[in-house]
Amino acid sequence: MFSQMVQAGLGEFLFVFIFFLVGLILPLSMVIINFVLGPRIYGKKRLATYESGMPPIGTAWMQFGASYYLFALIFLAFDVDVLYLFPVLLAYQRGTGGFELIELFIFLFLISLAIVYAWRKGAFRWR
Amino acid sequence: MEVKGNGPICIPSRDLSQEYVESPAVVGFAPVQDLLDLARVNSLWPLTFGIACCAIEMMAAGVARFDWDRFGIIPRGTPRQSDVMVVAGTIPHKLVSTIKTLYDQMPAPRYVIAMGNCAISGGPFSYDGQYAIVNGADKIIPVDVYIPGCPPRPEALLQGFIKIQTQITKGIIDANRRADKAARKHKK
Amino acid sequence: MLNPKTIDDASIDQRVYQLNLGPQHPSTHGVMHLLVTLDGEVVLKVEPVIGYSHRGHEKMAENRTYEQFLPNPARMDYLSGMIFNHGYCMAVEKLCGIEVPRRAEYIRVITSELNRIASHFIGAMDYAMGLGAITPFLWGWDDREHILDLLEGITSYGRFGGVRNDITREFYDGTRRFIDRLRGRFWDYENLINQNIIFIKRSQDVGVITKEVALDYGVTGPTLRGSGVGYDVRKREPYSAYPEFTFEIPTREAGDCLARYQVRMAEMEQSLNIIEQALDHLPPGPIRAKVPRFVTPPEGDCYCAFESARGAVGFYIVSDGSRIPYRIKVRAPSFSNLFVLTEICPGHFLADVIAIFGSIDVTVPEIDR
Amino acid sequence: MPTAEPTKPLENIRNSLVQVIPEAELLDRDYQECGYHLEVRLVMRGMRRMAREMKDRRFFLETITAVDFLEYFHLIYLFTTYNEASFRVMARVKLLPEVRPFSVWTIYPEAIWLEREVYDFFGIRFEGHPDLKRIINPDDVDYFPLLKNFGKTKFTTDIDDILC
Repeated sequence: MFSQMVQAGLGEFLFVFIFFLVGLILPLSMVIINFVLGPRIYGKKRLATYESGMPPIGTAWMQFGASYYLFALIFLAFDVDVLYLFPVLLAYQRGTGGFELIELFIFLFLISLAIVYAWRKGAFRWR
Repeated sequence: MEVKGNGPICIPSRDLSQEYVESPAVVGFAPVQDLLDLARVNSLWPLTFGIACCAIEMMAAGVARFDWDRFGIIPRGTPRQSDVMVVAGTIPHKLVSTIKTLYDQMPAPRYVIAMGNCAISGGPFSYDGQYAIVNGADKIIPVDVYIPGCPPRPEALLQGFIKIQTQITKGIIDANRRADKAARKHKK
Repeated sequence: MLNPKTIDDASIDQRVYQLNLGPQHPSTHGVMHLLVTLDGEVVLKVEPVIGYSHRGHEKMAENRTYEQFLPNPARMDYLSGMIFNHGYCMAVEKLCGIEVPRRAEYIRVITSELNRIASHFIGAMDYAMGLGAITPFLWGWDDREHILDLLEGITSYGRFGGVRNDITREFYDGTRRFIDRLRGRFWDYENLINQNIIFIKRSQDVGVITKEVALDYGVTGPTLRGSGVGYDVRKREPYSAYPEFTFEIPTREAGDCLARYQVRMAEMEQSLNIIEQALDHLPPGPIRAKVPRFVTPPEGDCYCAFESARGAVGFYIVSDGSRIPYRIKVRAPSFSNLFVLTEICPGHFLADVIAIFGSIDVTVPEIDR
Repeated sequence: MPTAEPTKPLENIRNSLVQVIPEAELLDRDYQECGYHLEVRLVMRGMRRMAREMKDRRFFLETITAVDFLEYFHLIYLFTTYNEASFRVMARVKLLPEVRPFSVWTIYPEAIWLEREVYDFFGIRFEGHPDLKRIINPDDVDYFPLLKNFGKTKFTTDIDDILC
């Protein structure tokens, strides 16, 4: 299966596949080792939600204020663009040049404009 | 007039109602478990649950001079991430359900230190007409180590943690230490 | 946004959520339970639930002699134990008319002021830690260790008619060194925390207690002096050896969390002055008056007020002429200071409630007695 | 111990109280010996008028407590001033066991908690209190701890002075 992939010129994707496998195996192995080696306690009381020692009042499934949603959106703005910074290492390999750095900062500046816009529209005022 | 007011609460601590099922590890070889015990011993995370005056001594044990970070002890806020529950102070009736809930919400393996006379036996506040407190933490949760004192000094609390460490590793550390000492004496 | 004033349990709709800042919470000092009603992040109602550290001190007083009740006051407010012990001894001496020698009064004032500084360290630095500043918390505890070394050196705990042990030479020199060292340290706290922009932003105009609200709720101590009323029992009803010392009562007008913090820090400097003056004019003489082994005060009652680190404490003792007190009522300042929370917290954010609660600086066993 | 002996303010307090609650009995007490300057013995009906008068004169309500004398209770209110050299006025109300005193929470909101504590320890129900329930003891208990015939006191067991 790998040989056909290599002939079809998809060798590059082998690394991505290994990356995916490592990402999958590591967490799973931790969970399994913990399950196998450590003692466990089951029980309704053990799994009750923790609220500083008191039984929680009401359910957590309720209507939330819109401000929480706006905060989540703004967090997303910077979280996703960190994802775009990874390929920068591969794409800009033309050697030592300040040019890539400036391009990076321009990209970050454009993203932060979203934050400024949200700030002006009062998303942080929380009322 | 007979003495109204209930006597000290005396729930025999052995038949604590087991609302939870405790299952030992699947792979139970001795060397593996001993190795794990050594790892557990050096990162005992206590639950920050100070009730009264002993809480101040517990905080003093955690700060600059006595600094229990040297033993890998990092106080945690939630019972989910803590191994040791230090019951530091008097246990009134209103707090009994809270202590039980917190103890139940701690993952295995979990240990309990009863710090101070109040947590051991009600201490200076227990007499036969007392209506307010439970005489000792072992009436409500199983306790591993008792630290006497009112309040015990921070060093006593550190010694309590060391005693729990020896208990966890079933004395392996001491055994090695005794073996070394014997070897040194033999060589002399 | 729902109006905090018109909220009641019936009209709680889907969006309002009740949260337990419960007995076991890192920010509550001890086992304090705040039942907070929230609309999103804004607090609508705070109801402190107390009783999680109730040990029945007042019931114990009814079956113990006056001497056997001596260890209890220090366990009511464990941060200023010496002050409570000093107050209880003063109340019984006032009831029995015992005259305390001047040297014992001076030693009591020195130990009380040292204990006040130690208590303010914990109160102020725990407030700072509530806002996330861990370093001052560690510094404050480090300085407090020095005070404890001094107090452990002489263990001059109060007895009726005087104190247990006399001042030793190394306590005298140790306190002098401690005073000079601490005066230098205030400059460090000033740089580290007092001008920290985050600390100021989080504390200014948060939890403002006006004079009217303070009068309604009987607030006393640094919490009251932060709102501009200079009421301090040491000045208003001078007791023990305080009339012979010159010190002033720091107050701030703003009444917010920052003002209360600044009052506590300023009070520490005043306590240092008192200790210095007391050490300068320490009179010779006996440290304890002739007192029978079992004190039997005459029939009658007496209220003795004194100033602890948290406010005006009062021991109301009713005696019926026997060795066992008929009734001892302790007026706890934290009890009234805590109830102000229900008045000033609505409308703030949840994080501010923790800041306000920290700035009021209560100890739980003193509230529950 | 010199204490500022406030003669003038004490006088006008006495005069105003005499007008507000004529039926009360005012006694001057020596501060040195008992810690308060003026004792007012009155009946429960006059309590709210006195509290309103004290509030106008900038006294703060230091504490409300009760003492159990088996046949009757003594309700004790302590008022102290914030401003000038403070002096203390104690209001003592004699209550028979089944009488329900009036709550003063409309004048001093702090009384909500103070009265709840007195109810919690003595079982004295205050009339007009917003939510009279236990404050310190667990809510489901039925005893009132500080009563003289509850628990271990002089009246229930013979207490040996030494061993206790």
